[in-house]
Amino acid sequence: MKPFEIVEGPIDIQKYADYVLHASAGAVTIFTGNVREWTHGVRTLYLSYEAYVPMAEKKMAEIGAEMEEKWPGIKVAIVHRIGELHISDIAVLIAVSSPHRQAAYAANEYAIERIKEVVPIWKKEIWEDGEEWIGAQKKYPTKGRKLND
Amino acid sequence: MKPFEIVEGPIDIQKYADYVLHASAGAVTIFTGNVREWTHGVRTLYLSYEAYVPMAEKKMAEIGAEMEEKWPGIKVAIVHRIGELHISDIAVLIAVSSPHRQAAYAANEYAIERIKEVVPIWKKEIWEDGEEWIGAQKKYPTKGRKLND
Amino acid sequence: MIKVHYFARLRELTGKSEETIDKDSMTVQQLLDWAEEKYPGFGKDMIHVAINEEYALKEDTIQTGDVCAFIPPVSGG
Amino acid sequence: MIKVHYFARLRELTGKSEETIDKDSMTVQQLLDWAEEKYPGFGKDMIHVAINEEYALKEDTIQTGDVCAFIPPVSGG
Repeated sequence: MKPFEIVEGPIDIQKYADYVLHASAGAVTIFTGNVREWTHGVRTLYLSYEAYVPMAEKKMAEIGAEMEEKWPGIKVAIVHRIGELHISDIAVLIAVSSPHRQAAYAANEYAIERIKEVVPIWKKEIWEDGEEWIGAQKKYPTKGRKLND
Repeated sequence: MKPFEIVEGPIDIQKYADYVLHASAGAVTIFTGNVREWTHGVRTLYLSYEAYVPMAEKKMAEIGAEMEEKWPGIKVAIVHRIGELHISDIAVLIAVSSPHRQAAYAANEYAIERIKEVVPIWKKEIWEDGEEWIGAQKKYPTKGRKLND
Repeated sequence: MIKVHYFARLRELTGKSEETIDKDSMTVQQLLDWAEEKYPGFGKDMIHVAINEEYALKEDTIQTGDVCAFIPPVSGG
Repeated sequence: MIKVHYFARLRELTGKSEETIDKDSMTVQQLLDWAEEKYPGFGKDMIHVAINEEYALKEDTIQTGDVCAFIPPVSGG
């Protein structure tokens, strides 16, 4: 594994928890973003994620570096899955270890916000009656929902 | 497994992640409190945790109920290990699923604060040169450190 | 008969995990005073008492058959 | 020669993942104008351009050999 990676298969939580854990870590926070079936009354059948893989991994590593600068002593792993994902599959996982718990929570939440801003990954939602690429642009206001908003 | 439990063996992260996940969950946060080797320059050899088991499980379930009231739609599991724990072992795990990520983070952090306040569990730190029960009382100011402070 | 549990530092101080007190009724404050007198260094001012697994106030009454526990400052997590 | 990548909605709109533009140099703005003209509905106002895997400004210059990518609003996570 790489600490900042795009993968095409299922994400194993334990693998990333093990990676960030070390003898000086007193706290580990793990966030997973999972495919949700119902969003505002609309049923998702599945999602399809696409990435500009080398740039996405580079941007995730940059986010990790930002985090380690803001919260010294933490250790970070970020992984995002692409391809076709079904209900409850993990799309993204962020693992952070820290000597103390406050930094582990704060850094983890910072990571998901930054991922949603700068990492070149795109999600297409497939519903029973259609599909659409999700993004922040004004053209998609009626169905422009996000996975973990 | 029970969603609010005291255990005597290793804590398996995946088991609790699986428990809280369901089709309406878009986010899962997992916190683990791990045994840290160094705290303010003092080396911990191992920890020994003791609990008033039935009351501890009851109090953890009450914390879960408080959380579900404050953040409707979340699902919670809390587990604490007792006995002799060594460096990097998980002492406590909190898993929270939620439709949206903000509640998953906030509820998880709320849980660990409440656990440290009300759940009848005690930690003894064993160092190279001694040992002591850790608690908030004034009698232990010089060595009164906490695992994840 | 009132049953009491000792944990952590108190278990080590008293040398026991539990014992039974031959009383029909007493307040929490009386229970704490009893323990402080029997076990010097008990530190009753920092200790809570649980009656039947629920935190109690110092003025609450313990009845025969109740199960009590001395709860020194907790340090889980 | 400048290489460009298309992703997500733009990949479906253009019907391709990448193509090569036979130019030695152009600005990011010129690249966006070129794409909008070639692919109606491209939506250049909402799209960022990356040059060699780094976000670029509209006035930045793209040189021959650079690898570019059109980055529509991201929706990872």
